[in-house]
Amino acid sequence: EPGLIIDLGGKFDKSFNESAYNGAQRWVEDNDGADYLETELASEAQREQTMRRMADRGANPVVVLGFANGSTLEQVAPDYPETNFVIVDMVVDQPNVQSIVFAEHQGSYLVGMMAAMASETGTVSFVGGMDVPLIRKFACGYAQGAKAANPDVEVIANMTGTTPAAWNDPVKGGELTRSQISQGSDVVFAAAGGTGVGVLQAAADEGELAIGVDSNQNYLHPGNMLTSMVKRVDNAVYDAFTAAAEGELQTGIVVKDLSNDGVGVAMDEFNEDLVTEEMMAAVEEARAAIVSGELEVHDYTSDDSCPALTF
Amino acid sequence: MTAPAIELKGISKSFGPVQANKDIAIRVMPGTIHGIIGENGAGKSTLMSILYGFYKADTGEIFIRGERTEIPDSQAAIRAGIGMVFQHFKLVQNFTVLENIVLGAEDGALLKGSLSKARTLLKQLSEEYELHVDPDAKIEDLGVGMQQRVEILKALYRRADILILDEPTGVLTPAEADHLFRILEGLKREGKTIILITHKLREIMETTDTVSVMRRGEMTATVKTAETTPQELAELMVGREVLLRVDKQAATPGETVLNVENLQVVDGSGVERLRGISLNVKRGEILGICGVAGNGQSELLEVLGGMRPGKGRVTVNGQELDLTGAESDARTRRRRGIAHVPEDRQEEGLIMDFFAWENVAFGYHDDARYQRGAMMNNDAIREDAEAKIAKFDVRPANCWLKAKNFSGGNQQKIVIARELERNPDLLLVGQPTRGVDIGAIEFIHEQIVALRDAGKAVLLVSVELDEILSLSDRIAVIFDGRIMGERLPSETDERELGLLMAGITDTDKDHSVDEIEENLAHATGKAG
Amino acid sequence: MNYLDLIQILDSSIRLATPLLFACLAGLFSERAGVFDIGLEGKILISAFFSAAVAALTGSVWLGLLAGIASSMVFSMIHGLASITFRGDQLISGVAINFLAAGMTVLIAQDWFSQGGRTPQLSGGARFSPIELPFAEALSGVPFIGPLYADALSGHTILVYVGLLTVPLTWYVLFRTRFGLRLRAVGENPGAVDTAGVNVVRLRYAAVAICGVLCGLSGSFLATGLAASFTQNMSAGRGYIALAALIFAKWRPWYALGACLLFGLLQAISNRYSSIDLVLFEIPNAFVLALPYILTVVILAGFVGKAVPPRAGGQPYVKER
Amino acid sequence: MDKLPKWADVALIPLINLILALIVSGLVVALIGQDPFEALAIMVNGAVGSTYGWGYTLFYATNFIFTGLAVAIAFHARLFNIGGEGQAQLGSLGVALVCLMVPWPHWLIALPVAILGGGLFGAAWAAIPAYLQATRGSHIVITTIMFNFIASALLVYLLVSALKAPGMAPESARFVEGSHLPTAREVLGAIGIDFARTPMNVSFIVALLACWGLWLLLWRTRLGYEIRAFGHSDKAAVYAGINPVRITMITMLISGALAGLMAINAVMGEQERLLQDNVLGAGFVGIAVALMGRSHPVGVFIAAVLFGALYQGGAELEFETSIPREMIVVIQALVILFTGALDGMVRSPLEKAFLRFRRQPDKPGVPAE
Ligand SMILES: Nc1ncnc2c1ncn2[C@@H]1O[C@H](COP(=O)(O)OP(=O)(O)OP(=O)(O)O)[C@@H](O)[C@H]1O
Ligand SMILES: Nc1ncnc2c1ncn2[C@@H]1O[C@H](COP(=O)(O)OP(=O)(O)OP(=O)(O)O)[C@@H](O)[C@H]1O
Ligand SMILES: [Mg+2]
Ligand SMILES: [Mg+2]
Repeated sequence: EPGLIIDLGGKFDKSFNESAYNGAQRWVEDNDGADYLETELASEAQREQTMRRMADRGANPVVVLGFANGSTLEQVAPDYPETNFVIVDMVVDQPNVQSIVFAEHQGSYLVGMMAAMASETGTVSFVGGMDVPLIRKFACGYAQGAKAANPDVEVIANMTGTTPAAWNDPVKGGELTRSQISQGSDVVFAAAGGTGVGVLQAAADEGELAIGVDSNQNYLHPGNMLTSMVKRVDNAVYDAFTAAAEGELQTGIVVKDLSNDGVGVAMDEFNEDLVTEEMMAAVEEARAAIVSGELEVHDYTSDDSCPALTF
Repeated sequence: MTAPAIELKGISKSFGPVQANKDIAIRVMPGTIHGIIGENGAGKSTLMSILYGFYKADTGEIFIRGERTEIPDSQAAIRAGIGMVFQHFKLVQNFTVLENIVLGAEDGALLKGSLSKARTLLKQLSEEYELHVDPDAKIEDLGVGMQQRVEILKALYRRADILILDEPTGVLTPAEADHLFRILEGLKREGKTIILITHKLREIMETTDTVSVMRRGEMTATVKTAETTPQELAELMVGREVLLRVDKQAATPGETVLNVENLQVVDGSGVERLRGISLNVKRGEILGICGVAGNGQSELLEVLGGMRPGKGRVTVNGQELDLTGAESDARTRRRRGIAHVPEDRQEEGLIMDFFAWENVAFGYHDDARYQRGAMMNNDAIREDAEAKIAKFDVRPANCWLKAKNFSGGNQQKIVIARELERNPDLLLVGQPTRGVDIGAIEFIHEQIVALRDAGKAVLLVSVELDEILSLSDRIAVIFDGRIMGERLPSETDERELGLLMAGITDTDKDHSVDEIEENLAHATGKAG
Repeated sequence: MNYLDLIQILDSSIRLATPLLFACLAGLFSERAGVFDIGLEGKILISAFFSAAVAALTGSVWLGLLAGIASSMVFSMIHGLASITFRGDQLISGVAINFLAAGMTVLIAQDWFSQGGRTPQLSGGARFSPIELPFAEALSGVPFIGPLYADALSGHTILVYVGLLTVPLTWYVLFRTRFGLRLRAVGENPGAVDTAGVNVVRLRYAAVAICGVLCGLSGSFLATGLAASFTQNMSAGRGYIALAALIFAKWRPWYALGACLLFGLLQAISNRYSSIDLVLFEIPNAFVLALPYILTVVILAGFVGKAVPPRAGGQPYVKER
Repeated sequence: MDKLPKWADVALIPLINLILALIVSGLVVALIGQDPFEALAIMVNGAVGSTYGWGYTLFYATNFIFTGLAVAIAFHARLFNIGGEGQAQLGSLGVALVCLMVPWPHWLIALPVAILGGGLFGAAWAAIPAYLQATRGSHIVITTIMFNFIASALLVYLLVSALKAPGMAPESARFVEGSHLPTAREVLGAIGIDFARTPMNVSFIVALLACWGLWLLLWRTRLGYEIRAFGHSDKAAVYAGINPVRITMITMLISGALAGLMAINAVMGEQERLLQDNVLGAGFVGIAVALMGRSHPVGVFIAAVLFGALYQGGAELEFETSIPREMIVVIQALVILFTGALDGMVRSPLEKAFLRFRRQPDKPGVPAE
C-alpha cells in the first residue's frame, strides 16, 4: 500500500500538492480497488512524526513532496531500510530513496517566450513563493525565454518571502502583482504555490495576463490565463505508485524534463484564443531544440547565478 | 396622618456567608432628617444601597410615600425621587462636572442640548442651595468637598426629594461639615426628606429629627433625637455599656527616638503630599497625628514605614534613615526597630488568602528564627503563630484559617500581635481601631499604652478625634502636607483642632465657613 | 523610488490598512466601554471565513458580508457572556476566542468544501468590485494631485470608503452623543453609570456588539475585498496589529486612523521591497514586519507619551463580592 | 468561611469545566457529521493505547509541563504571561546555539549547558516586558504578545541568514551527535523494556524535576512566599518590604526560563536542528494547562499529560478519520474558555449550592467569636 504525504499548503492548493494528489487519484482509478494512505502535514515541526507514522503503518513507498522534507528524510530513511521513499524536488542520498527532480528551467523558458510575445508593454514579470534556489530556477528560465523571444523585454521578479509562509500568502501575492502591473508588466508568471492564487486573481482583476504553475491552472480565469507551466508531479506520483506495485521502484535520481514530458506548456480550450499560431510555432521550435540538446537553458541551481536576471 | 416618605419592611440581605441586613423595618416621615447610626460593618450602607436599587434585597418590601414600590435598579429609585450620595463617590474622574451631572439624565440622543440645558439648571441650583462648583472643571482636579457637592447636585438635578447621604462628613473638616448641615437644613425646609448615615454621635444629635440604630445587621431601635442621649445611642450601637475614655498614667518621655526634619513626599502623579514636615517622638510617649483624611497622614506613615520614598532627614535613635535609596524599604525599617500597624489591614497588613500562621510571619519572613537552611521553617512559624494567637486572644484560635475568614477585629488583633510582639523601639500605628468593636478597642488601646509604658515611642494616626484625644500624650495637626501646630490634649478641644485641621492657625478668632472653604480650595488647587 | 512608486505604495497602504482600521475601531468601542478584547484576531478570522463561504455558496457578496458580521457577533457575544455576565477574565476569554476561530474555520471549511480548509475562489458578484471616485478619470492628468486621487484614493472597494467614514462616525458617536458619553463613562467608572440609573450590562453588551459588527466588516473585507477566498489563518496577526494600533492611538478614533495607515504603510513597504537598502546598512524585511510590534512596545514603555487605557478596562463590574 | 471547600475548588470545578468543554467539542464533531464517541475512542486509543501513543503523549506533555509551569508561576505573582510562545522560541535559539557551537562529547555534559542556554534566552525574552511592567506599568499581556511576534520575526531572520544551513529550507545545521538526548526507547531498551520509537526523551525527567522544584520554590522558600504574597496584594507586599520590581522581574525571568526550557525537549530532544516554527503553539497550551492545573505544579503535570494525550490523540484522529487536526485547537479553545473565562458560570451556582447545603444544619453561617 503506497503512502502520500501532502505538504504544507494542502492538497487543494491548485498547484504543486494538488498535482500530486491528482496523480494518486488517477492511480486509484486505473487500479480499481487499490488504496493508498494519505495525510496532510500540519506544520513544519511535524514532518518527522508524520513520516515515521506513515512508515510504521506499513506504507511502501512513502512519497513526500517538496524540498523541505530533505533533511528530515535524511534522518528517517535509514531507520526504515525495508521501506522505500520517494522525494520530489530534492535529492536525498540514501539507498532506499528515489529522488525526483524536474527541469523547471526548461518549461519556464517556454512560458517566458510566450509571455514576451504576448506582452504589449514589453514588460513581463514573475512572482515567486519562498526565495530559494528552486524558485530562482523557475525565474531564471522564464527570463531567458522572454529575452530569447524579445531581447528588449524587461523582466521584473519578486519573491513573496523567505519562509514557508510564502507558499500560502495570496494577499501578499496579489499586492506584489498589482505593484508589478503598475510598473508596466502585462504578463505575470506565478511560481508560488497557494500564493499564486492571489497572483492570478490580481492579474485577472486588473485585466492582464497570467501564467499558472505546476498544475494546469488555465481554467481558473479563462481569458486571462495565457498558459500554465505544468510540472507533472502527478505523473511522478503515478509512476512511483505503479512501479512500487510492480516491485520495480528504482532508487536514485530521476530527472523529469521536456524530453520525457516531465514539464511542459498547458494548452486547452481556456487559452486557445490567447495563444497565437506564431507563439505555438516558436514554442514548438524551442522545445525541439532543447530536447535535441541544440539549445541549453541555464539552470540557476547549477551555479547559483542567472545570465538573464539579477535577483 | 401623612404617609411616611419611606417605609421598609422585613429587608434582609446576605453577601455569601455574611448577613449584612436582617429583617429590617424603618419608617421615615417626609420633610425630616432621619439619622442612621451604627458601627463599621453594621449594614448601614447595604440598607441604603438596597433602597437606592444598587443591591437587590433577598427579602422585604419597600414603600415610597405609602405606595409599594419595586426598586430593582437605580433607575427605578431615581424615578421614585430618591437620590443618594455614596460613601465612595460615584463620579467619572476624567469627565467634567457637567458631564457627570447629565450622565444618565440626558434628554435626547445628542449631547449638545442636554449639556446647555444642564448648565442653566445647574446655575439655578447652585445659587439656590449655596452649592457653587465650576461646571467645566474635571472631577480629578477637584477636592473631595467639591466632589461631594457634585454628588448632591447630581441628585438635585434628577429632582430627588428623598436624599440619602452615606457618611458625608468622613472626609470633611468640622467647619465644612457644618456648612453641609446648613445646606441640609435648607433642603429640609423645601420639604425634602433626608437620610443621613454616620457613626458620629455629635452629628446625629445636632442635625437629625429621628434616629435609627443598627448593630450587626439588625435595626436595634428608632427614637426621636430630642428624646435620647449620646450615652444611650452608644449603648444601643454596641449592645452594652461603653467606656468613653482610656485609662492611662501620665507620660514620662525620655530621649528622642524618632526625629523628622523637613520631610517631603511627592506621589506617583507628581502631587506634593508632604510639604516639609518636622516632628519628633520620644521614648515613653504617644504622638497623635490628626487631620482630615487625605492631608498627608497616610503618606507620613508610609514614608516612615518604608513603603514610599521621600526627601528630608529622618533619624531613629540618632541614626539616619535612607529615604530614597536601596535601603528605603520596609524590610530595612523593621531591622531598625520600627514596627508598623498599617491603616488598611485588609489591603496592606494581611494577605487575606494566606493562613493565619503565614500572616504571622508577614514582613518578618526573613527572620532567622523562621529559616532552615535555604528553606523556610514552617514549623517554627506555626509554633510562633499559635503562641501569639493565644496571647492576643484571637478567635477562633485556629492558625489554619485564612485571614479573610476572621472578623475585622480579629484580623486587627493578628496584625497588632505580630507588630507589638517584636518589641520595637518605634511603633507606627494607623487607624488601629477602624471597624473594630468596643471590646477589641479597649484591648488594643491597652496594648498600645503598655508599649508606651515599656519606654517605647508610638506615632499614632487616626481620623477619629476621640481616639486621638484619649490616647495621645501630644497631638500634631496635619493639613495639606504640613503640620499646623502641636497641642497637649489637656489644653485643647475639638473646636481648636477642627480649625487647625482646616489649615487655620489663628484659632482664637471666629471664622466663617466660606473662609474655611476658600482655604481648602486654595490648598487643593495647589495640590491639583 | 519615484512618485509613481509612492502612489502605488499609498494605494496598497490604504487597502492593507482597511482591515486594521475596522478592527482597531472595533477594539476602540469595546475597550472604551471597559471590555478588553484580544480576541479581535479570532473575530476577523471567523468573519473572513463566513463571508467567503456564504459568498461562494450564494454568489452574493452582500449575503457574505451579513454572514461574516453575524458570525463575528456570535463570537462577540461569547466574549460578552464570559466577561460581562459571568465576570470571567477578559484576556483569557480573548485567547480562547482566537483559538476557537482558528480551529472552527478550518473544521467547517473542510466539512463544507473539502478543499483543505479553504473556500472556493470567489468571482463576479461574490466579490466587491472597485469603485471609481467621481472625477477620477478627469483629474488623473493633473500633475501631482491627479495620480494621488485617481490611483491611490480612487478605485478601492466600497468597504475601504466605509472604513474611512467609520472614523468620523466613531468620533461623533463617542463624543457627541448620549450613547457615547455613557459608553466612555462605563469604561472609566461603571459604578457611576450604574448609580446614575443606566444599565451597565446592557451598555457593555452594546459596545461588544458594535465591536462584533466592525470586526465582521474587517474579516469580510479581508476575504472578499483584499483576497478572493478564505485561506487558513488568513488574518495573520492583523487582530494583534489592530490592538497595537489601538494602543498607539491611545484609544482615540482619529489617531487610530493614523496608526492604521502607518501600519498599513509598513506592510505595503515590506510587501514591495524584500529589504530596505539604506546606504550604510540594510534593514531586513523581518524587521519591517516586526516594526508595528516594536513601536507598540516603545509606546507602552512611555517613551513617546503615555498610553493610559480606560480606567475600568479589563475588570468585570462586580457589585457584590 | 471560604465559599467552597478546597476539594471542590481544586478538583470538582476543573472537572466540570473539562466535561463541559468535552461535551461542546463532541457537539462540534457531531456537527461536522462524525461520530463523537468513535472519535473519542480513536483519540484515547491513539494516545494511551500503546507505547507509541504513550511516548508521543508524554513527549508533548513534556513541552506543556514547561510552558504550563511558566504560566503558572507568573499567575502566582498575578502576572499573565502570554508570551510563552516567544520565550520558548528564544529558548530554542539558545539551545540551538549551545548545540551548534560546541562539539559535545556526551549528552550528559551538553544537557546542563543547553538547559542554561535555553533558560537564559527564554528569561532574556521575558525580561523587557517584565521590566516595563514593573517600572512603567505597561500591561504585560500586551507587551508579551508583541514580543511573540518580534521573536518569530527574529527567528525568521536568523534562519534565512546567519544560522541557515546549506540547502533550501530555512533551518539550521543538524546538531552534533554528542548532543543527542537518549530517547525513552534507548533508555528503556537498555533495561530490556521494548518501547516504541518516539521522541520522548530524558527531558521528561527534567520536566518532572522542574515541577518538584517549582513546588519547593513556591511553598518552601522565602522567594516563593514573597511571590505569592505579591500576587495576592501588591500593596501588602510593599508593606512587608517586598520589592515589587524585584519580584516581578524574578518571577518573569523564572517564567521565561521555564518556557525556554521547552526547547531541550522539542529542539534538542526531537528536531535536533533549529526550525523556524518549533514551538507549535505550546506557549498558548501552557495557558490552558496552568488554568486547568490551578497553577499548582501537580495540577500542571496532570493537565499537561491530558493535553499531551489530546495532541497525540488528535494526530491519530487525523490519520484515521477525515476530522482535521484543527479539532485539537477547538478542544483547546473550549478548555480555555470553560476553565478560564466561563469559570463563573459553574462556580457561582456551585457556591450557592454549597452555601445552602451548609446553612441547613442549624448552625449559623459565620463562626462566632
Ligand atoms: N459588596 C459586598 N460584598 C460582600 N460583602 C459586603 C459587600 N458590601 C458590604 N459587605 C459586608 O456587609 C457587611 C455590612 O457592610 P456595610 O457596608 O453595609 O456596613 P456599614 O454599616 O455601611 O459600615 P461602614 O461604617 O464601614 O460604612 C459587612 O460585613 C461587609 O463586609
Ligand atoms: N467581605 C467578606 N467576605 C467574606 N467573608 C466576610 C467578609 N466580611 C466579613 N466576612 C465574614 O463575616 C464574619 C463577620 O465579619 P465582620 O467583620 O462583619 O465581623 P464583626 O461582627 O464586625 O466583628 P468585629 O467586631 O471583630 O469586626 C467574619 O467571620 C468573616 O469571615
Ligand atoms: Mg458604609
Ligand atoms: Mg467588623
